[in-house]
This record gives sequence, structure tokens and C-alpha cells, in this order.
Amino acid sequence: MAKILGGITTSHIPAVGNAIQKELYDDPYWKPFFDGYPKVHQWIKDNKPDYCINIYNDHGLGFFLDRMPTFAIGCANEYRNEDEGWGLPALDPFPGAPELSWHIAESMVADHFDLTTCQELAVDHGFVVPMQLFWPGAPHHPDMPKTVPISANTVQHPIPTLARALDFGKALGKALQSFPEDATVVILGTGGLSHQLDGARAGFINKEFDQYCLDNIVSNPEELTKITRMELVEKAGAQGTEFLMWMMMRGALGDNINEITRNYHIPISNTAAGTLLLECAA
Amino acid sequence: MAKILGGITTSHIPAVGNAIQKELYDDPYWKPFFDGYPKVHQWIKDNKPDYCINIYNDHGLGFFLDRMPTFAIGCANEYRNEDEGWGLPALDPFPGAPELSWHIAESMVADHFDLTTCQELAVDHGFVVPMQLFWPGAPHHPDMPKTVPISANTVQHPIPTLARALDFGKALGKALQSFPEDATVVILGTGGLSHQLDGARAGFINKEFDQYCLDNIVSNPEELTKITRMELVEKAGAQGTEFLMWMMMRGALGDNINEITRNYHIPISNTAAGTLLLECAA
Amino acid sequence: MHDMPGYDYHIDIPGTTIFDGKMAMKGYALNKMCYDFNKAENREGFKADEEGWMEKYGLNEGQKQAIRDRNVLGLISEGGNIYYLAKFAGIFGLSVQDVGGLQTGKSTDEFKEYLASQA
Amino acid sequence: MHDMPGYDYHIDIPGTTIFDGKMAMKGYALNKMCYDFNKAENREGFKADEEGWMEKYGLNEGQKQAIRDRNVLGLISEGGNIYYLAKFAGIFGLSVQDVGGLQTGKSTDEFKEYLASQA
Ligand SMILES: [Fe+3]
Ligand SMILES: [Fe+3]
Repeated sequence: MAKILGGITTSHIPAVGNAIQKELYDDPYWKPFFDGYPKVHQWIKDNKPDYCINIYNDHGLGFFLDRMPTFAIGCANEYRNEDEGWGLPALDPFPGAPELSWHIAESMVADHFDLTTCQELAVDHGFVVPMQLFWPGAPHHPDMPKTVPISANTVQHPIPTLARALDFGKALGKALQSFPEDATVVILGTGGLSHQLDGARAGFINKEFDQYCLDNIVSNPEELTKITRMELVEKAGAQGTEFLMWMMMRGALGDNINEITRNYHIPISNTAAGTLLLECAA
Repeated sequence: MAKILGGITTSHIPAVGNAIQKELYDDPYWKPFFDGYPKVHQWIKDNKPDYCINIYNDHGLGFFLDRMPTFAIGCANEYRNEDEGWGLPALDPFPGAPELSWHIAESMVADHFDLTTCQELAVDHGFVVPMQLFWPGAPHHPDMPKTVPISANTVQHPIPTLARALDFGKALGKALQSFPEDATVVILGTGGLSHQLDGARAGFINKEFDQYCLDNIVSNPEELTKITRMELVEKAGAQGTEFLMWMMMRGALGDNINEITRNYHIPISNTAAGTLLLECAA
Repeated sequence: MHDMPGYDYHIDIPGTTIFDGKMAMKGYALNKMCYDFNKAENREGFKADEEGWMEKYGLNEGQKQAIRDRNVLGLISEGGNIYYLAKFAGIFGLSVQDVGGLQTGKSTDEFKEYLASQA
Repeated sequence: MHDMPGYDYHIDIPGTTIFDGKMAMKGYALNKMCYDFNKAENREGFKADEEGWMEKYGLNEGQKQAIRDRNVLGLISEGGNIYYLAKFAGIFGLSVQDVGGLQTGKSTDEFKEYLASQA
């Protein structure tokens, strides 16, 4: 049976992809952000997970409004990042893990999660930037795990509730633990923290609320399910709803976890950037 | 608030569309099938529902395996039936009810159903044939209601469980009853009953199991949730899994219903054809 | 996708293929070609150049041969799903009874009799 | 889609448009055009003939005018979603800080200062 090693969160801002390409690690603007990752790199090096569940939200590449799934799972041999409209170069494809994808789909549909399964899926910066942050040189990092992308809708309301997101993670954790392979898994929850790109409130950031979320996602995620979706928009900003990915990740880890590292920095691009590494107790 | 008048089930075999076009109502092969509908026509004439929730399963027109939703809901101004590969003529579009669609989506996602919302959706015979059977001349019948298509995956396993299908109906019923318009609604559940199109077991029909389903869907639908999905394939045939649509319909009607008419006939095309009209007690 | 030993999502039902993720991945190119037969221009394209059309969709050799042979059981074991294959059968004007007969070694009339016998 | 009196799915948050079904239907054509800007050939098509390109996607007059004016707040009130609009902004090389400044009446530098002030 597979073993969940832990979960890692990060913001997945497109500008980070540029900064990585230009190696701006010691640039005064970027240093406080990139300083959050060496401990993650060390943990990955020490643990070398076989599989990575990449929970992200698509921003208008993989899905359009003609067919907007609440929850989607990639079930393909590989995943390509395509041009998102800015002419970014395409990376080599990320290797998939279709046996694990279908195992998760079987387990979670049986547990009454109404997934959309995707045998073709273009992945955007929400998927790619975290991979580049955690496995520098991705997909060509020597320890690159095989991956299952899972996407939740934060583009169009109604978006899933925080309670549903946490429950999703719990069912995902159950699915992973019943995967009949002696393998290790890390779960990424990406996006957030507070930010708003659109409207007269563009630029809104909420440090106090982010700290509340950071504290509770570690020790008391159930508390966060009391937040309504409209409260989340109000307090985290219109795009801060990406915090749902963190909830999904967190649900899969169970109760017994240790915080290995945490970073929080304002601003990166328009966003309050948060990084967290949670390890499941052995 | 809207009121649910009742539910109607029918098989939705493509050949029925042909028979309607050729007006084969008194043909010896077709008469026992079409004899199931006059009471339905009378009930519709007496009740004239404002809205119709058309619960059907797509057979490879509206969705492909690249993005296969467990549950999808149309949220568009109109729905067109397109060529399914047999060169059938396209009908005029069926009028949608987007306010109701989005109301259902809001209510059901809040209730933890993970819908895929579709702002463009081509509908196939699974949607169209029941409309033609119940509202002859559809979409030009004078009492044609506005419609919301809802589709469940029966193409690719994992398909939803019978329990999830019934729960889906219950949440749908709750959504309809909270729709802030003084309107009436009928719910269609189409497909089935037993049939298998593929493999060495093609042509399989199971009268005894169909009768069991027909009896219990009226009086004790909870009993049917004990049937596993693999049992459903075994006993109803590979395509008999369409009975899930009947479960979804049934869940929305509540406990207090009256059976108005029932018809069952073997065979129509490769299928055991079943028709049922259930009225919600006033 | 390789086999998933030790984990099975379905029971064995004689004469019945469970179209699950494994089969869906196996038959993806074949089903995509057949799905695209929804459109008349693709049906015409196939009819004009069967081999070129199959190549365009990346069918493997087993799938190609089953298409050439109009071998429905072969197409199913190659990952074809009956709903998409029905669009292929539609090109030749075959009904579901014809397709049922082809799969069960019956003539279409024999297949219809078998259906009626279950009433 | 008309208003849904008596039923409200969201609260009023100043300066924030909830992109729900009503907005999504209003902005469908606009968002589809912008979604298609994912592909370079469509970005080129738009640049070569803005008016013809908008016509092709069926934008209404309000949407067309907001596109002509590069009016981001206008595009949002016409049903545009920021994720799709970002692809439109990308054609002109605008960053999210540029877009933020345009919406809040700030220069890009002023907008960046505002962001940093919240640390
Ligand atoms: Fe994001
Ligand atoms: Fe059907």
C-alpha cells in the first residue's frame, strides 16, 4: 500500500516562472520568496517521493466555461504545459501515473465524489510553477516523481465549499492509502494566499487573514470549514479562493502531522506568497 | 417556490425517433410500445409543467473521454441536437432555462455535488427521444416546457453508484423546491431498462430484474441502492446501467407519490422498454 | 497502462467487457476517431482514405486490422467503446441488431428472434 | 439571462464582481475570444483585424467598445473574467501590476507601492 509522506503548499504565480528562468534567487525583490524553498528541497532529497499529487486550479487553459468541472483529475500518460497566451516556451511533458489516477477515480467516485476524468489535459502555471519550485529543472530533475494533476474550479461560482474541499482531501487520502503499490506520495496544494487581480479592489491583500489560515491549516483545518465561500472572497480576495487547494491537500494528510517549514511574504506580483511543508508522522 | 409535479421515465432508443418520424404507432412491432404514452400525454395536457428537467445520459455526442464528467448540467439558453454519426436531421433548438440551471448548480454545489456546468451542450437521442415521446412535435409542441438537461456518465467506469444517483435526485428536489418562482416542474429519467449492445453477451435482456426495479423504484427506491454497480452491469446488461437516470429522477420526487401509468415491453430494438409516470401527491 | 495486480475494480461477467480506465486508455485513439464520425466531413474523410484516416488518428496495428475486418469483437478488445463504435457502424448503415448479430455469430434475423424470445 | 429577484447567491463586496452564472453567460463570447488567445495564431488574427475578430466571436457593442478602449473595468462589467482577460492583456505585454493600476487609477509604480504597503 502507498504511504503519504506529507504535503507542500506554495503560491504558483506566473512571474515566479520568469524569475526562475532568470535565476533571480538573490535579487532583493525575490530573495525573501525563494528563501522559503531550501528546506523543501532538502526534505524532497531526503524522502524522494515516487508520486506527486499536484492539486492546482486551472486559470483558463485546460478548461473553458463550456465545460467547467468542479473537480477534475488527469488520467493520462503525460501532461504538457501549453502557451497560456503570453508566448511562454513549452517545457517537455511531465510524466503521468495513469494507474494511480484511475485508482483514485475508482475510489473517490465510489465514495461519492463526482470527478471529471481527463485523458487529455493541458496544464498551466498553476501546475508547472510549483513543480519548478520544488524540483528545480522540472521535469528533468533526477528525483522527479510521476504525477497526478487534480484541479478544482475557482474560475466561476459556484466554487466548492471549504468543507467539500477538506472532505475531498480525506477521500483522496483514503484512495492513496489503498493503492496497492509499495510507494510514497507527496501532495501539493498550490495557489493563494490572499490576492485580487480584478476590479476596483485589485491589489487587495489581507495579512491577518492569511496568518489565520496558515495557523489553522496546520493545527485545526476543521475550523476553516466555517468560512463561507463569500467570506473567503471578501477576506482572501477574489483569487484568494485558491486556498481551496490547500484545504484539499490538508484533508489527505490526516491528523498527525509536523510542520517542517513555513514562509510568508508580501508581495510577490499581486499576491501574498505562502509556503508550508507538512510531514505526516511515521 | 417551484412545485415538482411528478416524474416520467422512458427508454430513449434511437430507433424510436425513426418510428415517430414514420408514424408507426399502429405497426404491430411498435404498437405495444407506443400504447404506453397516451396516459402520459393526458397527464401533461392536464398539468402543463413550466419546466422539464431532462435527466439523460450522453452516448458520445456531448462528451468525449478527454473530459468525462460524472454529472453535468446544461446552463445555456438553448440546446441543439447534432448529428450523432447517422446523418439524422437536426431539429430546431430546445429552449433552455438558464436561471433554473444556475439555481440548481448553486444549490447542489453548496450541497456537495460536484457538477460540471455546460454553457454549450449538444444533446443526443438520450435527451431528444423522450421529448418527442412526451411532447409530440417537440420542440414545437404548444405546451413545450423550458428545459434543463442533466447528464450522468454511463459510458466509462467508474460510473456513479445507485446510492449517489438517488442522493443526487434528493438534492435536485431540494434545489427545485427553493427556486423562487411560482412554477411547476416535471422530471424525466430516461434510458434502460435492461439491454446490452456490446460483446458476446449482446442482446441480453433480464425481465425479472427489470420488474424488480420497476416495482422498487416506485415504492422503495432505497432498496435499490443495495445493488452494486457491477451487479447492475451483470443483471441489467452493460448499457442497462442507464437505470441510474431513473434513480436520479426518483430521488427528486420524495416519499409521497402515486403511480399513474406503467408500461413494459420486450423488445424495442435491443432493449427492454419501460415507461412509468409517477405523480407527487398534492 | 500496465496491469494493476492485486487491485480489481470489477467482477468477471462472461461476454462483457467493463469499459474502465484501462480499456479507455487502450482504445483512446480508436474511440477518438469514431467520436469524430459524429461529423459528416469526417465520415467522408474516412471513406475516401481508410488507411490514411486511421494513421492520422494514430491507431495501432491491432485497431487498424479490426477496422479493416469490420470485426466488432476485435474492436472492443482493442479498447473500443460500443457508443463510439456505433458511429463507425453507422457509416455502413448497420443497425444495433446487425451489430448484435455480428458479435454473437447470428444473422440479424436470428438475433432479433433471440431478443424477442426473452419477452 | 434576466435578474433573479428574491434569490441571491452572494453578498455585496465593494470593488469585487462575483463571476457567477449570470456574469459567465453575459460574458461568454468575450471570454471565449480571450480564451482562444491561448493560441498564437488567434493573437495574430486579432492584431491583424480587431473589428473583424470581435465580430467573428459575436461580441456585443459594449464588449467591443471596452476592447477598443482597453478598458479593463468595462470588460469586467461586460462579463469578462480576469483569467481570460489576462490573455488579452498579454497581447500588449501588460503585467498584472499594469492591469491592477489601470483598474485602480494608479500608475504601475503606485500600484506596486500599494501592494508593498500591505506587508
Ligand atoms: Fe493562481
Ligand atoms: Fe441509451
